[in-house]
Amino acid sequence: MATETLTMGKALNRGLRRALEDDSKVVIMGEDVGKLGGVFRITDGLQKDFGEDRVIDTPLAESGIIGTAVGLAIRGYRPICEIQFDGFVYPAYDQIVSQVAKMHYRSQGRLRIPMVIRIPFGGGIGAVEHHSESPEAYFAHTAGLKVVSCGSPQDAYTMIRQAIASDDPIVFFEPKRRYHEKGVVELDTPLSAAEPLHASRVVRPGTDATILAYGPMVRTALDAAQAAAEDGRNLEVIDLRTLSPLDLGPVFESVRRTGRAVVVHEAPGNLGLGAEIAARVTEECFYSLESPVLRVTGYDTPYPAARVEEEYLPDLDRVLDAVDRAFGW
Amino acid sequence: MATETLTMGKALNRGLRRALEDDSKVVIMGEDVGKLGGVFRITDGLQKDFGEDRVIDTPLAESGIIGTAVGLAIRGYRPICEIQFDGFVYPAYDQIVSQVAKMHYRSQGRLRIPMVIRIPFGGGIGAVEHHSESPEAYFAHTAGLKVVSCGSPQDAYTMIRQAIASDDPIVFFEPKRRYHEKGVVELDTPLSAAEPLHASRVVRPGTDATILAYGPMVRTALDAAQAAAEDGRNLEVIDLRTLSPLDLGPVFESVRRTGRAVVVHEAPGNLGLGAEIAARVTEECFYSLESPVLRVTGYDTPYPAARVEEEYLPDLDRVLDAVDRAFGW
Amino acid sequence: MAKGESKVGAARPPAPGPSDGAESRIPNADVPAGGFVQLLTPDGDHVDSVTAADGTTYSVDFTDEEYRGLYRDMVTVRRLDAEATALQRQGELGIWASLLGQEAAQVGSGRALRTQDMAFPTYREHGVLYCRGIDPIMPFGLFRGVDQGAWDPNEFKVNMYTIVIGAQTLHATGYAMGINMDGKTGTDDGEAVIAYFGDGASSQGDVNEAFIWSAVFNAPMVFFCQNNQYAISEPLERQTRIPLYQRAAGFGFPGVRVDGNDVLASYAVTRHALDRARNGEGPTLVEAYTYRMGAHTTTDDPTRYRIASEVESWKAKDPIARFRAFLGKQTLADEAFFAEVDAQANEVALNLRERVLEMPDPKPLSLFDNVYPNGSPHLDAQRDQMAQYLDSFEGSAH
Amino acid sequence: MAKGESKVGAARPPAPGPSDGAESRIPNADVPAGGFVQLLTPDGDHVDSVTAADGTTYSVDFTDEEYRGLYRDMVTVRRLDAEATALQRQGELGIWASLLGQEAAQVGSGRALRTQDMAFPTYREHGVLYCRGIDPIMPFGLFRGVDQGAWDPNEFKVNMYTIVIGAQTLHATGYAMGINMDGKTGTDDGEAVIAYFGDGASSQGDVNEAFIWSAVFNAPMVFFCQNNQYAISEPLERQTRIPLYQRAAGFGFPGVRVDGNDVLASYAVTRHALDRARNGEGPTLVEAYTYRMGAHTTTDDPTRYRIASEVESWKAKDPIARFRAFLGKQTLADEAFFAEVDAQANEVALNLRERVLEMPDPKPLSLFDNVYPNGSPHLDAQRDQMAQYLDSFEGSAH
Ligand SMILES: Cc1ncc(C[n+]2csc(CCOP(=O)(O)OP(=O)(O)O)c2C)c(N)n1
Ligand SMILES: Cc1ncc(C[n+]2csc(CCOP(=O)(O)OP(=O)(O)O)c2C)c(N)n1
Ligand SMILES: [Mg+2]
Ligand SMILES: [Mg+2]
Repeated sequence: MATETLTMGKALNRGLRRALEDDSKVVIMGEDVGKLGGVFRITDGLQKDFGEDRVIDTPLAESGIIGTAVGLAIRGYRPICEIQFDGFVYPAYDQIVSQVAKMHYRSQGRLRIPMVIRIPFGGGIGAVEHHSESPEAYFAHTAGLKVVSCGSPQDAYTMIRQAIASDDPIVFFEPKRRYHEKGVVELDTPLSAAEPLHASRVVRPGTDATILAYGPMVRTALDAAQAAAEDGRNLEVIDLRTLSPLDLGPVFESVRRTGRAVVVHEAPGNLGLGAEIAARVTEECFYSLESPVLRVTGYDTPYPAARVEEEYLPDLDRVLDAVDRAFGW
Repeated sequence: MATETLTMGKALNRGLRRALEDDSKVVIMGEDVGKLGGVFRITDGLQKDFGEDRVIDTPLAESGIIGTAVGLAIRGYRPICEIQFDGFVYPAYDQIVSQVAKMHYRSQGRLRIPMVIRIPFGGGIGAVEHHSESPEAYFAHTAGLKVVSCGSPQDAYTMIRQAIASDDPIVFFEPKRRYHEKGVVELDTPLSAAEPLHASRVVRPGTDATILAYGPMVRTALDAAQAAAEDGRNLEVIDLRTLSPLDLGPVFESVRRTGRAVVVHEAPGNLGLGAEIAARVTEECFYSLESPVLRVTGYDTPYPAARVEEEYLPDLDRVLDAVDRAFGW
Repeated sequence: MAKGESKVGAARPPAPGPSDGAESRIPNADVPAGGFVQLLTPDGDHVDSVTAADGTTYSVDFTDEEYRGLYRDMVTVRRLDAEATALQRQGELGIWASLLGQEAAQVGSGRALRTQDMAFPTYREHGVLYCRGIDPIMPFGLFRGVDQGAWDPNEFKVNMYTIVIGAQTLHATGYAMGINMDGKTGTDDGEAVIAYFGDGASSQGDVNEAFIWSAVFNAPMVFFCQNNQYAISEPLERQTRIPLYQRAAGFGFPGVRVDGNDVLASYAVTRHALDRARNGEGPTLVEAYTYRMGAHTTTDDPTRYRIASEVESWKAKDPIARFRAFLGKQTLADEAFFAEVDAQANEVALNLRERVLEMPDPKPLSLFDNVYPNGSPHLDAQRDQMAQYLDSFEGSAH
Repeated sequence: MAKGESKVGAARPPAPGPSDGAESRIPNADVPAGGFVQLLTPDGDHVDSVTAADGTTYSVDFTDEEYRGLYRDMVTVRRLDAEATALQRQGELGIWASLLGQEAAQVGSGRALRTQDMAFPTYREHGVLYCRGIDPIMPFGLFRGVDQGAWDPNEFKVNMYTIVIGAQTLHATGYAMGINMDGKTGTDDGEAVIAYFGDGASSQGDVNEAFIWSAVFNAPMVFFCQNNQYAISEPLERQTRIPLYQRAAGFGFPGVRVDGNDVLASYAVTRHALDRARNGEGPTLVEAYTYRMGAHTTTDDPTRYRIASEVESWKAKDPIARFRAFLGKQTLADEAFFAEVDAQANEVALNLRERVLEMPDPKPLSLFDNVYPNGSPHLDAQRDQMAQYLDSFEGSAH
């Protein structure tokens, strides 16, 4: 089996390339996805090799990108739409929430919109406003969409291919600050043999408390677990991977063992993923919990200026602080 | 003091009229708000009395409504924007989330956007798709916006005036299926003497369990409490009134007494208001809870066809069923 | 009647062209400032052909039978529409959006579609669906509240109704881009797309983005705007200060205004635009200048925002009356024919009524169906919970 | 030099008018198909006046001192821009959006504003801010990452930068509607608004809605589109197939294309449009035809999508070089003057650098400030929590 060490960005690129090769109906659309290869180079080289009809530089209008992709999907295409940055998805919100999410339902299953909406998301890159948002809760709250996020190069490669192959409309959140982190990627595992797209996964087994994370915070959670281990605390880390539907079976199992859970995400806490997870974990593990499910999240402010974002974002220390609080409850 | 029996719709109309009278900078904008008085007649007669510059029929484009209102606000106006139905707010989502919500923050307090975005929301009126949505979570998750909902004619009259008088940008959710329900409205209480806008309120005191509701579900919760009383169960009902920020002090106090809480809303449960409330109540009242906070909400599907909406929407029976489950935990 | 037979002496209407931009709507004049393409006057006089400012000549070439067919179409869709309004009044529909007054625009454009063409309607194009040969009951699920469209756009070559104003114009454009990508343009039997929308919709960002997209990608598109003078209560002046068809020029493709109460002109102009599109010549905007004779929907009260005399003046331009006059003048049809058409339309309407009343209500648990092609364990659990809950009530059968 | 003094024999450029729609950009020609308003040729020859297709005659009437002032403005903003780029390379700014090549469009339009006018910039209008007399450090908070604009639009009559493409055009339109509502239009000293945006932005729904709104409400607006030929990597052809200035006609107001590398024409056309607006004649679209000489931003690599020869060909049209040639030819300035301007610009830039380096980082707890005018107990609690948390670290001072 072929393995290669790839950055997450390159892994995504390879996954997209595979999808373009495997299915002639797959097309990529977005701003600057052609010659430039996208501002993050995730589509690098693809237009050159697959042509302007398969990798389409679009006019600068996000509603147009998603709206025309709906039409292409009705025509039988499988569009992959790139939204350049998290903060620029909102002009397309109506098309996503009222059209993409509902077409299958409205048609009573007669129509499928096998669309993937790729969104580089999250902060920590020192960017100006609108370039560091974590809007996943908006989409996870929307019935009819599925939402996933990858936390490693391997998952990036596999999950993007699974998402493209899926007939469900999927919002695919890419942790942009992890684009440059490397990992070994197994390239040839058939999709059928890979872990399912909508499954969470224990990425570090442990016994004392359960840390839940996704996307950019998986690395942070693992680092925290590493640090805690040095202090003699054995944390289990679960990469949620699928944000809607959530796959909480492994979480319940874990929390019943550990009795404590901390959810970590960059998005504001108020009505974020952490709220839903806390509510459900509490309901399912009521008599196992030694402390309430705690949340380590972005604060309930707009994303702040870059020079203060490190204070805004959850980090190793804040995760460990929450674990301490859970133990001290 | 003048009191009148008014429907909620008429109470809102009176509140808007008062605001137009009290402050010449207040303007109303939206589709069909002029001669027609809005499709729900909430602005009935206002253009006739205040003129086309104060009550503005706009082109048919929601982003335009909110975007131009931002400009008017910069110019010193206090725009009240009517979104015709819940499902039509999404084209304006970008302007609301990236502009309205952030202007004050970005300007470090130098700019204020004293805007009220009125949205008739919720189902139960037998409407076609896009006319029965409950999108409040999208806005409550958005830092920089405040979100409220009225549950009675008196609150409708007072809260709309308070919202207009506030310098915060406020999304004001009106429970459209309650527009025709009547109540006695005290018209002359000065705003300064009224209950604050961002406060929840016990609307029926009780001892056995706490029911939390807002907007259209306040009536449902009260009906459920009434029915429960006949079975000897004494439910406390709290009208949340403010959805962002939540005012959970009275809720914590109540749950510490009752030990059980049920949150009710029409919006899908997944990442809805109920999730946040459950998470926070659990955190604050961990040792008082006899059962997890339960949620009675719309299901995690798109809003269904009208002839099945009664099954989708929380009703008295589902609320009582949840109370039973809380007691049986 | 074949082309060229009619030489009725109707004054040739002003050709479409730039107006002064000051007054876009003169409700009491037969012809709006800026003119339009008209082949049939309100009195039923037929001109052979009309040449627009851009040099395009429009005419039709129907057999007698086809002329009578257009009449039958219009009468039938009006009759069905009236039945729907009655059904709503009787509580059998949640709401109804009437096409009254817009029969010519819908039948003319609908009949102009070739089999391979694809239509993206709003919520009012019952007449277009009818012309596609679709069972008239199809849109009633939505208005009765038993479903939300529930048909396969590809089966009928008509997308589901779209209620969010303007959204479908982008879908149509994307579909049309797909036609280009499939190499199905550039010949006489290429495919084309028609997107319907209203005068109000012309203000939505989405519609203007669709103009941009279709121009940039040279999509085989016809943007068919039924300017029925109102967006609910708002007159056209709230959306534009010049005639709508001129919007297209700013995006680099032709716009043409047609008398939307003239079924022949509506046909001719749409057919020409569709054929341009299928031949690879890109998009066209057609503004069908017409009038919504009834309320916006059954919940609307138009007396609040428009005066009776305006409605009256448009009655004189009724699309069916004028076509009937034309058929009579040309002795293409007699009273017996008209009576037979009415009778048949009546029968279709009564049959429809019966079937609407029989439409089954959806089963409670069906609200969980078809949220995702691949399903969701989360929803399966919710469905099971609901089933259990319903079972807890005596005698429930869900 | 007063109007009429110069009779340089420059060939009159083609007047703006409808092009054939086929080719909107001929990078290597001096004048794009469809023409533009030009008062100063790339060689620095000045024509007295030019009359556009719509009959409008454009000219300028500056004193010698004012001419020199325009030169000083352009040199200074270019020098400041270079300093910013350097600061970014040295890690002192997070990113920088350079205006290199667009100095004439920005200084020309910026100087055309009257005191009472209001500007809504994108993220690249550093030159416009400069012309409004604003401390050049103002936009640096954003690019350094210490704030997100942080100025009061009403104090400087310049809105904060807007990064979400096109959003500000609606804000501008609303503000302009407010001018009408305040009765501040219809006279020579009325107020007007200018909204800046790019060629790419012209595709956004918001921008087209702004066109509609401003036409319907006859808002005192100038839509100033700097067509710098690219939206990041995408050439103009991805946004339109006809010249952009023609977009306006479809909405019912005038559009004019100006040589955006000609500061005099940029001034004249903008001034005229603003004066129309303030006088109650409604909106105008100005397309300033120019070129982004540098990268989109400091993170961009333009070699991936455009060829060196294209950049070279535009160097020949450099807005500053041509203005310098003009000043020289007209003996309005000598080498000493040019040297003095360079020296002064240098000084301003070095001063700016110093102050940028001194900009204080925001305090951690400040991230909770100004979320709501009326505050929020929920946020107060979060702030307190964070303060406590920070206190738990030794030696923290927040
Ligand atoms: C995005 C959106 N906003 C508002 C509405 C409510 N609405 C339904 S129809 C309508 C007017 C549409 O006018 P027009 O486009 O002229 O079409 P017509 O109904 O006249 O055929 C409005 C405002 C909607 N359906 N979608
Ligand atoms: C809504 C939105 N989508 C995407 C972007 C990312 N983006 C930033 S600048 C830019 C190109 C803008 O091009 P143009 O309007 O021509 O202005 P220019 O940068 O050339 O001055 C893009 C796509 C954005 N800022 N906002
Ligand atoms: Mg209309
Ligand atoms: Mg540009």
